[in-house]
Parts: sequence; C-alpha cells; structure tokens
Amino acid sequence: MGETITFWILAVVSVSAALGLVFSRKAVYSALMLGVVMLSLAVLYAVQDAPFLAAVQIIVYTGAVMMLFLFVLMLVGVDSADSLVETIKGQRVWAAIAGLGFAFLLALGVGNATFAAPTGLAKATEAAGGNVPSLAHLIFTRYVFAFEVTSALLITAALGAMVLAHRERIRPKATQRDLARARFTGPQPSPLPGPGTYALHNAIDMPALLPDGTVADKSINRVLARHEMEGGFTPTDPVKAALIKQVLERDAAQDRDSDSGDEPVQAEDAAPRQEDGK
Amino acid sequence: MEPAEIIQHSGGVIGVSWLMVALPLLGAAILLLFGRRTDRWGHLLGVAMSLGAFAVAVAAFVQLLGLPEAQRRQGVRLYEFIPGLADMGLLIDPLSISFALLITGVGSLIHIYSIGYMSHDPGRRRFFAYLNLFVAAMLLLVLADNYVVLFVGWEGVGLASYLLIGFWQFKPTAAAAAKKAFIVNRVGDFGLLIAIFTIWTTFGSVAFNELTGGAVDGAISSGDASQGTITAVGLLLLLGACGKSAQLPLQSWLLDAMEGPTPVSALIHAATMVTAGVYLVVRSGAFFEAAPTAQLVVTIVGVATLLAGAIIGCAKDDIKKGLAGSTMSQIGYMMLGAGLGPVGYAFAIAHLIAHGFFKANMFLGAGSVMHAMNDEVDMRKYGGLFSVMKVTAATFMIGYLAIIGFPLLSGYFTKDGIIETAMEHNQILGWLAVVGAGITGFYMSRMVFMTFFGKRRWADDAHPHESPSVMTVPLILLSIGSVFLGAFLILDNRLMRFLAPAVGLPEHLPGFHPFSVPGLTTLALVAVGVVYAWFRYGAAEVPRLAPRGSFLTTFARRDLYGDALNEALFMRPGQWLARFAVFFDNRGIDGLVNGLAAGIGGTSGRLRRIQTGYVRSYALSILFGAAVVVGALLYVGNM
Amino acid sequence: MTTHYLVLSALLFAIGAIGVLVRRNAIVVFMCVELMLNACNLAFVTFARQQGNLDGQIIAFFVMVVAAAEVVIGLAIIVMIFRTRRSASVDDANLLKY
Amino acid sequence: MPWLSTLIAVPVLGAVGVSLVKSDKLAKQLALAVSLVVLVLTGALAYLFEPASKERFQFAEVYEWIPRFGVHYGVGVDGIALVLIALSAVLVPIVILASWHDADGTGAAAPPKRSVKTYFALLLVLEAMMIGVFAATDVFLFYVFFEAMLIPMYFMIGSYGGAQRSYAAVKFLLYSLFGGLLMLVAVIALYVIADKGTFMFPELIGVIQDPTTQKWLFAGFFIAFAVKAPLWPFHTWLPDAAAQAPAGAAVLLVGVLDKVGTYGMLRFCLELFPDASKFFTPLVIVLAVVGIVYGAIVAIGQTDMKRLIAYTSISHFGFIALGVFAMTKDAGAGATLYMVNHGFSTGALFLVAGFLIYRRGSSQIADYGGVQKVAPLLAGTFLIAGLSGLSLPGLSTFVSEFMVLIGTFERYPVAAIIATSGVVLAAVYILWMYQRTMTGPSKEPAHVMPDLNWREIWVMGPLIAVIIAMGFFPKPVLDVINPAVDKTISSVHIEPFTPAVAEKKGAGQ
Repeated sequence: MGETITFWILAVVSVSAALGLVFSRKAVYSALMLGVVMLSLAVLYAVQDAPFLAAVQIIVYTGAVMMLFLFVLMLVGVDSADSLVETIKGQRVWAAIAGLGFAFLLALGVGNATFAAPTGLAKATEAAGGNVPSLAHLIFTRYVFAFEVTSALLITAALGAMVLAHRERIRPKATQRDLARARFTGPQPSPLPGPGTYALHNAIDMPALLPDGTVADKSINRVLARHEMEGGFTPTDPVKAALIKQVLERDAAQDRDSDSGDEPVQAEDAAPRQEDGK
Repeated sequence: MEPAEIIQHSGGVIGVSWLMVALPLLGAAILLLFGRRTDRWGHLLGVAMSLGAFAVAVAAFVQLLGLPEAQRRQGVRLYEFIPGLADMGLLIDPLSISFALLITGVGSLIHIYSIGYMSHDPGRRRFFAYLNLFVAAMLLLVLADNYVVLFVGWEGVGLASYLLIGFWQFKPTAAAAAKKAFIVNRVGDFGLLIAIFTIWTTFGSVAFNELTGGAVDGAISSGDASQGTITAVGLLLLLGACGKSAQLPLQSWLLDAMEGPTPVSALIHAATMVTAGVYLVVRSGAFFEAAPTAQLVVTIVGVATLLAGAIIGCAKDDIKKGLAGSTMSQIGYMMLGAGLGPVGYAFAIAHLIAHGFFKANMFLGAGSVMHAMNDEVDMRKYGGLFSVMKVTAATFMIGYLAIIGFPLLSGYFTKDGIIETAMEHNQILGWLAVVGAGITGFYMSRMVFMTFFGKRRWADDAHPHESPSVMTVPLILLSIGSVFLGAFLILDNRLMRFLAPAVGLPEHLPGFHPFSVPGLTTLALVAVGVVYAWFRYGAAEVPRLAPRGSFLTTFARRDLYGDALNEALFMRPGQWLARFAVFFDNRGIDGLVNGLAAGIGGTSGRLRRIQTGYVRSYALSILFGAAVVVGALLYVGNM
Repeated sequence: MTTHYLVLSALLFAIGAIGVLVRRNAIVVFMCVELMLNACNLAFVTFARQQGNLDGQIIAFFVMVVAAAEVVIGLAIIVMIFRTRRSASVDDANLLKY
Repeated sequence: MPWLSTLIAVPVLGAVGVSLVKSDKLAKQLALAVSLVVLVLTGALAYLFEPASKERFQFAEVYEWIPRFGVHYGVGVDGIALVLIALSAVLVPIVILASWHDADGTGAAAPPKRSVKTYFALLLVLEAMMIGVFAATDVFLFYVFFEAMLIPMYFMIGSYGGAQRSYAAVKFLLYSLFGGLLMLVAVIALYVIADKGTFMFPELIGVIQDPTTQKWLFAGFFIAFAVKAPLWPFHTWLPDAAAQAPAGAAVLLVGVLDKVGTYGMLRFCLELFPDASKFFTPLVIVLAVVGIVYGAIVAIGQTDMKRLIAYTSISHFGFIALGVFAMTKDAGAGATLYMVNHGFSTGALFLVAGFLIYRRGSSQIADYGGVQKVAPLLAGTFLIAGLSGLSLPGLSTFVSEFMVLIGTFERYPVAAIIATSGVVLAAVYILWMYQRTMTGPSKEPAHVMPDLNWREIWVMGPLIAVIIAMGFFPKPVLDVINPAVDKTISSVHIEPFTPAVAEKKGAGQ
C-alpha cells in the first residue's frame, strides 16, 4: 500500500516535471525540472530494492551531472530564453504523433503482458548479505571486464572534455599598432560623420551636413531611410524629406551601376557595412 | 545453236590472259605508289601498259581464232576468291575478247591522245594512273567468268569513272558530278547485287558456265525456279545495266559526267564503260531468253532511252553534252538490240564496237576543238572551224557520217541491223527507232554545222589551231575504224558467227537488205533531219546567246526534267529524311535515354532534399523507425 | 505493480523523445536525452525486481556511468560550438545536408 | 608454352613498364615495342594454329580460379577468336603510332597537355583486355574481361577526349554497365540452372533445354551484346563516345571493343541458347535491318566527321548482326570476316579523320574543303578508307558484306534486299563527306594542312595494304574462320541452305 501511494505521487510528480522539462522556455527551468525527475526516480529505485542505485542516482546524476549542466548553462548564457517558434515544417505535429504513438505502443506491449507478483531481490542478495555487497560481488566478478572498460571510458571522456573545451589562440592578439595600421590602410581613416554634426535636428535618421552645406551620404542610416520612404513615413519636415530622397536616389543610381543582386539584399547589407566602418 | 561449253584451259597466251588485267593494274599501282617520282615518264608507262594489254588481247584473239568453234570458250581459273562462292577466274570467249580488243584498242589510242591533251596538266601522271586503273577494271569486268568477279570489275570501273569525272576535284561541279555518277551507278549495282543473290540461291552457282540457257530452262521445267524468279533476275540485271549504261530511268549522271577531261568522256562515257550494261544483258542472255517479259522491258527501256537521248542531244549547246546525249541514244539502240535475242546480240555488239570507234573519234575531236578554243565548250561560240583545223574537222565529219548512218559507213550497217531486227519483233518499237535515227540526223548535223561551218563566233581571245600529231593520229586511226568496221562486222554476218560460241546462233541468219522499207525510211528521215539542221544552223545565223526557245526546247535542255524529277523524288525527300532521322536520333532515341537519365537525376535531386541537415528531422525518422519496430514486434508476438 | 512502473518508464521515455524532437537548445535536448536514459534505468530496475535478478541493476549502473561520460563530452562539444557560433541551437549545425 | 596467357601478360607488364619509365618519349617507344612484340607473338600463334584441327579450342589453358563456384581461368582460341585477336594485335601498334602526339597537347585545337605515359599504359592494358575477352573460354572470365575493358576506355575517353568528353565517357560507361549487369544476372542464372558446377563454356553448350529459360537467358546476354555492338536502338552512346574519344581510342572502341558484342552473339547466344536464338531471330533481323538503313540515313545527315563515321559503323554493325542471325554458313563466315574488315576499314577512316582534325582543330565537315589540292596523299588515303567503308569490291569489306548479304538472302530474301539498299546509302554518306571535305577550292594555305608525314604514312600504309590484300585474296582468313563458323552454326541445328537447283549443279549443257 505504501509503495502504491509512493508510486502514484512520484509518478505524477515525475511526469509533470518531465513535461515541464520539455515545455519550459528557459533552459534553467528545464534543468531544475530534470533534477526533480531524477530525485523522484531515485526514490522509486529505493522503493524497488535498489538502494545503491538510488544513492548513485542522487550523487552522480543529481549531484554531478546536473551541476555540470548548470555550469554549462552559465557559460552559454543563463538568462536567454529560447524561441518557441518551430522552424521545421510539421516537426511538432509529427514529433507528437511519433512520441505518443511510441508510448502507446510500448504501453500496449506492457499491458498485454501479464506479470506475476515481483520475485523480489531478497533471495538474490541473501548470499552476499545485502544489496551493495551483492552488486559489488557481481561487478568485480562477472562484470569486471565491463567495469574496467567503463573506467577507461571515463578517463578518456575526462581527457576528451579537457581537449575539447581548451581554447587555443590561433593568431596573436591584435596590438594597438595592428589596429592603427588596419584603420589607416582601410578606406576611411577618419571617423564617419556623426549625425547632426552641423545639424539643426537631433535625430538618427537626419543626414549630417558637410561644411559646404551638402549632405554627407554616409551619415544616413540607409535602413531607416529606406524604411521610411517605402513605408510612406515621409518626414514632415520638407527639408529632411528632400535630403533623404536625394541620398536614396543616389543610392539607387549606384545600385544600377553595379547591377548585381536584387535590391533588398543590398539594402540590408548596407547597414552593417556602415557600422563596421565606424 | 546453243553457246558452247566452257573448257578449263591454261595454255598459250590465253593461259596468261590475266596479264591483260594485271599490266594496267600494275601501271596504276606504280604511278600511284611512287607518286611524283614518276611524273616525268608516268604517261609513257601508262601508254605502255595499255598497249601491252592490247598486245595480249590480240595474241589471245589470234589463238582463239585458231581453235575449232566448239573450243572457243576458254576458262582460266586463277585462284579461289571467296571459298565456296566464287573463284577468281577469267573467261576468254568471242564475246569477251571482242570487248577486250575494243577496250584495249580504243583505250590505247585514247591513252596516246591524252599525252597531248593533258600535257599541261600538273596531274597528268595521276590521270594516267586512273586511266590504267579503268582499263584493268573494265577488262576484269568483261573477262570475268562469274558474276561476282564481274561485279568486282563492274564497281572497279565505277570507281575509275568516279575518279576521272572528278579529276579536277577543285571544281565543285566536277566533284558533284563524280559523286552523282557513283551514287546513281550504285542504284544500278543494287539491282545487280540482288540479281546475283537470286541467281545464287536458285542455282547454287554464279559461274557463267553453269548458268547456261539449258540450266535455266531445266530449272524452270523442273519447277526449281519459277518463271517469275527468272523474270525478276532479268529485270534486276537490267536495273544494273541501266545504271552503268545511263539508260532510263538512271540516265541522269551521264550528262553531268562530261565534267571530266575529254579523253575520259571518250573512253569511259562513250566507248567502253557505258556499254557494260549491254555486255551484261548479252552475257546474261540465258536469263533473258527464258524471260520474254524481261526482254520486252529491255527493248522498251532501249527505245525510250534512244528517243530521250536524241531529244536531249537536240537542245544542248555544250558540245560534250550534245555528244553525251547522243551516247545515251546510241546505247539505247544497243539495249534495244540486246533485248532481241541472238540476232539482236550480234547487231548490238557490232553497233557497240562501231560506236566505240566513231563516238570516241568524235569525243576526241571535240576535245581537240576545245583544246584549240581555250576549253570553250559552247558551240554557239564556235563556227567556221573547218578551215583552221582540217584534220580534226575531217575526222569528226567521218564520225558524224558514221553515226547518222550514211550509207556504207559503220553506223549504216549496225544501226540498220538493229532497226530491222526490232521491226521483225515489234513494229511500234521498230518505227520509234526509225524516228530516233531521224532525230540523230538532225542533232548531229546541228553539232557539225554549229562547230565547223557558218560564221566564226569565237571569243575575242580565241586563236584556234590544229592539235599536235599525238592527238590527231589517234583521231585518224579511229576514223578509219569508223568507216570500215560496220561493213566488216555485219556483212556476211561475220560478227554473229564469231560470237556464236558465246551467245548462240539464231536459226535463220539474217540477210542484208539495203533497200527494205525501214531502211529507206530511215535514210529519208535522216536526210530530212540533216536538211532541217542545215536551214536552222548551217544557212541561218546562229545567235551567240541561246534563244529562249519553245517549251519543247526547254524540256530537252533541262534533260527532260530528269534531274528535276530526281531532285523532287529522291534528293529533297532524302535530305528531309536525313534531317528528320538526325532529329529523331538526337531528340527521339537519345532524347529518351537522356530524358530517362534526367528523370532519375531529377528524382534524386528532389529526394536529396529530404536530407535537410537538421538533426531533429533525422531524429524524428529514427523515432518513427523505432515505433515501427516496436509495432512489428507486437504484431509478430501476437500472431 | 510492475506494469505501472513500466508504463511510467515508457511515458517518461516518450516525453524525453518528444523533447529531443521539438527543442532546439542543444542543452535542453541533452537533458531530454538524459531523461530518456533515466526512463530506461527505471525499467531495468523494475525488471530486476520482477525477475529477482541483480543484473538489471548492474546494467542500470553502467548506464549511469556511461551517461556521465557522455554528458561530459557532449557538454564540452556544446561549449565549443557555442564559442565559435555564439549559438547553442541544434538547427544551426545543419551543414550535413544534400 | 602458354601462348594465350603470354599474350595477355605481355601488354600488362608492358603497361607497368610504360608507367614507370621517366621520359614520355621512352614511354611511347616502349609501348610501341611491346605492342609489336604482341603482334609477333600473335603472328606465331596464327602460324601454329591448325584450322582443320578436331579440337574446338586450341592453345587451351584451364586453371581453377574460384573452385567454390567452378570459376576457371580458361583460355583458348578457335578460328573466330583467333582472327579477332589478330585484329587487336594489328590495330594496337598502328593506333599507338597514330596517337603519338594525342596526349602531348599539340595540334591545332590546342588541347591541354595530359599524362602521356598514362595514355600509352592504358592502351596496352586495353590490348590485354581485348585479347583476354576473345580468348576466354570460361563464361565468368569472359564477363570479367567484358567489364574490365570498359575501365581503360573510360579513362581514355574521359581524360583525353574532346570538349564533351566527360558526358560521353559517362554515357559510354553507364550504357555498357547496364548491359553488363543484365549479362551478369544471366551468367549467374546460367550457372545455377545448368547446375554443372562450372562456368566453362564448352561444358555449358546444350545444357539449357527448357525453352522459356533459354529465352530469358538469351535476352540477358543479347541485350548486353546489343548495347555493346551497338544495335539499333541501343546505339546513341557510340556517336558521342566515338566523337569525343581521341582518334586512336575511337579506333579501338569501334574497331575492336564493339566487336565483343557481335562476337558474343555468335559465340554465346547462338551456341548456348540455340532455340531461343531461333525464336528471337525475326526480332534481331528487324533490328539489324533497321540499324543498317537508319544508321546510314542518320550518317548522311551528320555535320561532324567523327559522328558520321560512328553512324556508318552502326550501319555496319547491323550487317554483322544480320549475318550472325541469318544462321547460314556464308552469312556467319561473312559476319566474322566483317568484324575483322570493319576494324581495319573504320580504323583507317577514324585515323585519317584524326590526322585531319589534328591539323585543323575541328571535326566539323563544314570547316574543311579542297584538302585534296594541298594534301593529296591525305585525301587519297581518306578516299581509300572511305571506299572500304562503302564496300567497294577489291577492298576487304566487300567480300564480307557480299557474303553476309548472300548468306542472308538464302534464308531471308526480304531482309537482304532492304539491307542491300544500305549499299546505295553508303555511297551517299561517304562520297558526300569526301566531296565536302576534300574537293572544291581549298580553304586554307598549304602550311596549315601539310600532307602526311612519314609516321602517318607508316600508320596508313599497313592498314591500306591489309584492306586491299584481303579484298582480293580473303581465302587465308576465311579458311581459318570457316571451320569455326561451321561448328557454331551446326550447333544451332538449323536446316542448312541448299540452292533450288542443287542436283543440277555442274550439269551445264
């Protein structure tokens, strides 16, 4: 009776935690949910005559593995939430169908089988005198080879992790000298004109004026400008609108000259290039 | 009397009669293999080889005459050609030796003439090589003792003709004419080949001595061969003959063949090769005599061609083409004769030999004129040449008189014989042949009047002169033959009796009736033709540019629309078919294959898209797989 | 009772599988894999008791060990990928395609 | 002495040697020397061969190869195989000499320089394969050589060919593999159904009796051979492959490799499956006749010299297949002789075309004209090669074509008559090509189109000599072929041909 109650409580807990693991947006929550599942399972192991495994489950899994997960989460960025928009067409539907179908089939299989009352492990552990000694006996006799191989695996994994996680600097760190040289060999040694240098307006989408009063092309954010023109958001200020239009026309002329690619792509490209330049 | 049996023999000159073929062949081989090194003396070698063959032919002829009639068919077996099918063997009998004499005799004269005619041509050595090759092939044709070897020679002369018509290959017209000649000839050869196949499958042999009249009759009477088979053989042989002899409907190549040098026209396209068809029909007499239908077709083809050739000859301003039309017409007479049985054979062969002389004579004369007139061939630019080249003109006139059948000259006897024999067989054919003779009188006179008489219509830079003696001597010799040969061969039925061992002898030997109705009518019609030609071309002014003429003139000028017909019926559809076949091959068959490949490629390309690179898609398919496995296990477990 | 444990195990396994299929964050995917492994372990332990045989527990033990090794390597790889790509989304690593 | 094994081994060792030497020039000379050694050995073999011998296969060698499946290394020759081996042995030195500069990267088209040693090594390997395939008396060994032949040829087309070489090479390989795999299925099925525990050809004759089985196995073999030969409508790979391959490789491809197809029909299809052969004869004859006429018509419409020659070969392969399936002695012997003659005649045509293309850098007919004026020797050899392509009497192809046609006429007159029309079409395609390329006013000055040099004369001379000699005196070759063909035909158990007037033969008057 006690086992049944334990089971039903833990089953509900573990299944809901598993669902939480799958459906929570933040990875940290998922990790915590996994911890809950593991702990529940540890209890279920203990209930099922496997005290050693229950301990190992708590120590190794919940203690070590979960900590590792959390560390990595820290490294990757703990506060980022995943986008829940599915990009692969039909993936969710089919995943649900396949997963539930699979569960259904397994359940059907299990349900079809009729089990006698569990034999229990009392008899098996009797000879060695308890669960742990019995396991130890088996591990160091029948399964000794597998055990040794496992140990080799663990060592290898440890080494592998070190090798993989180690970051090697391939190129020397850029010195100030290098940066300066890169800047002066580039197309634009001086800073790009800031918006509004000689401006009457204090706005990012307002072109700067050069000392002679003409527009400084490079000071206009193309993305913003184009967006405004195409979206019909013409500035109320006629001077501003005229300036933006002038720049855009000049751009269009350049596009035609280079006649490569379609326009939207170039427009998108234009913005980062400008940023890099600055 | 039936033809005599062939005796295998190898004694005397007849035993080495293969030299007739071998000598010119050797000459050709030397001239071609050693190339420019033989340039200086190559023409002499060519002439020597031809004369050598002539000498062997004469010696063999003499030996043959010395034998009793029953032994006058001598076989010379050289070696096994195609085991089980045919031997390389020669047959020396009166028929073949007559041809051999004509070929080597006229051939040698034309060789000699060519020394002069081709003296300025850089390819003279090559020319003589081809001439020798021709003589060898032609001799193989007539000396062969079975159809397979005959076919070898048959195509050999075709090759020589191809090479010689296209001798000036840099002239596109010459190259095209050569090709045309070969291809049209091949159409005839197609018939000849199938005839040989049929003969082989019916009789199990292709050797002449097993294909006698008796064998053919025996096969028909025993039911081994149907009358239809024999008729088919006859018609197929006729198709072959038509190709080689430029008979309707395969006549179109001959006029174009005049692109070749004039000696070639004289030797191949007048005297010898084009008469091979007549030889074939006469040699295959056994089949034709057993197939009256085939014989009738032969005579119809002959008459049709003799009229067509004559009509074409009337409208040609090109002297060589005029002569070519005349050749067609004269071979039509021979074909007519060859379709009339043993009597006709003799007249046909006689006319053939006489024609060989007078037509070669006239062609060479025409060559001499052209030589003098800077290779001008348009008769409208001749006129009044008699006074400047007397020898050429005189010999040409003799040939002319011979061909129109001027009494007592060669043509008179031989053509008359054919006409009379035809008359006995079929009145319609006979009278048509008479009409043909009249037209002959007209067009030949037209040619003579336009060339040698009337006003001089020469080009400004023309300075005609008599040709050198190396050219005129052959002309004189040939004209002598043109005068006397007819009388010699026909009177006393000399040729008929000589040929008897080869082709058989008719029951009643025909007499010579100089004053029969057809004979007199022929003479009268010829006279009318000559007089009419005199009024049109002798007395009247000949315009330097051809007048447009009536519909009939155009009809004749365009070769009776033979070329147009060929073009419309064969060439255009053929080209269209070839284009379609290429299209079908590229788009149809290859398109199917490539389409299949493209289909598989496209399907793979689309299937490839399943590999999105997304691990999760792959995982999904793994899960599906696992579910299927579990399901299958359950299903199997529950079974 | 055994049936209950096994159905629970299947359910957890399926949830883990669905998680692997629908989540794009490599770390979460990894967690779901761990969940699936744990579900298996539960089944092993259940069967061990059912059969009265300790081998099931031994296997579960080995699974845990191997899972630990796997987590170590897997996380190291994730870290490395993240360093170069600034992303831990499994969909970004899709070069292995047609 | 193991003659045939030596014949196969010498070129293989030669190929290894050629690929090991340092200089290109030495490699060429070594390759030529090796091929000449093979030629001499083949000459000795032919000398020792006894046509009248009772043994079916002479110089036979049989060693176990895979005992588990009864696969043997079994070689031996009869007359048919001997003449084809001789054909290969004669052609290879000529091809080597003709290909002297093919891989050098010289020539008017300025092809890129490629490995010379590899090319000549491949040629020698190919020679070994060709000899092996004709000598094999074990069906499995035949299959192995049949497929192995493709590999050197694939590389020769694919790396040394013209602009479209990779397309052509892949098409060639896929087509051949398709056929080859069908044949493999049939070979295995033959082994299993025959249940003799061996692949040796002589022991498999007459084993398959069930008509349905015979038909299926026949189809497996026949399709492979029909693709290889190639018979209409499996032919479209050939024009591509032949047009793209370097001239020398094209010679071996069309001259020898494709003969394996018709050889296989004669040797395997007819003897192993006589009843099925008889059953399928109408179909095959229709295909052959269609191929003859169709190939000729398509050839007339070609604008590319090498493609034109390839299509003429399709027409000629129609003749060979017709001869094989007419199942008369004349046609069979004619077909076998045709295989040899066609190798020489088409080889000559391809080589002369290759010389032309080397000089001018184009295979388009329209790019030539008046060559005869500047290079008479070249034009002359081209004409002779062409004339042998149109079966002019006096040249070797005539004898074979005549025998095929007359033999076919004995049994299938209608097919023979239609096939004979190919004679006319042949004149059209050859002479028209000659007219367009060689005659007329010359298109280029003499220095662009030099006449044949001595090397090229040595290439063409022997070929033309063989063509003419065999045209007038085919008896020695026919004497070798005839007994073997008789044996093959007699194993089909078909009524031999007798002329209608058999009893009157020699009666005369």
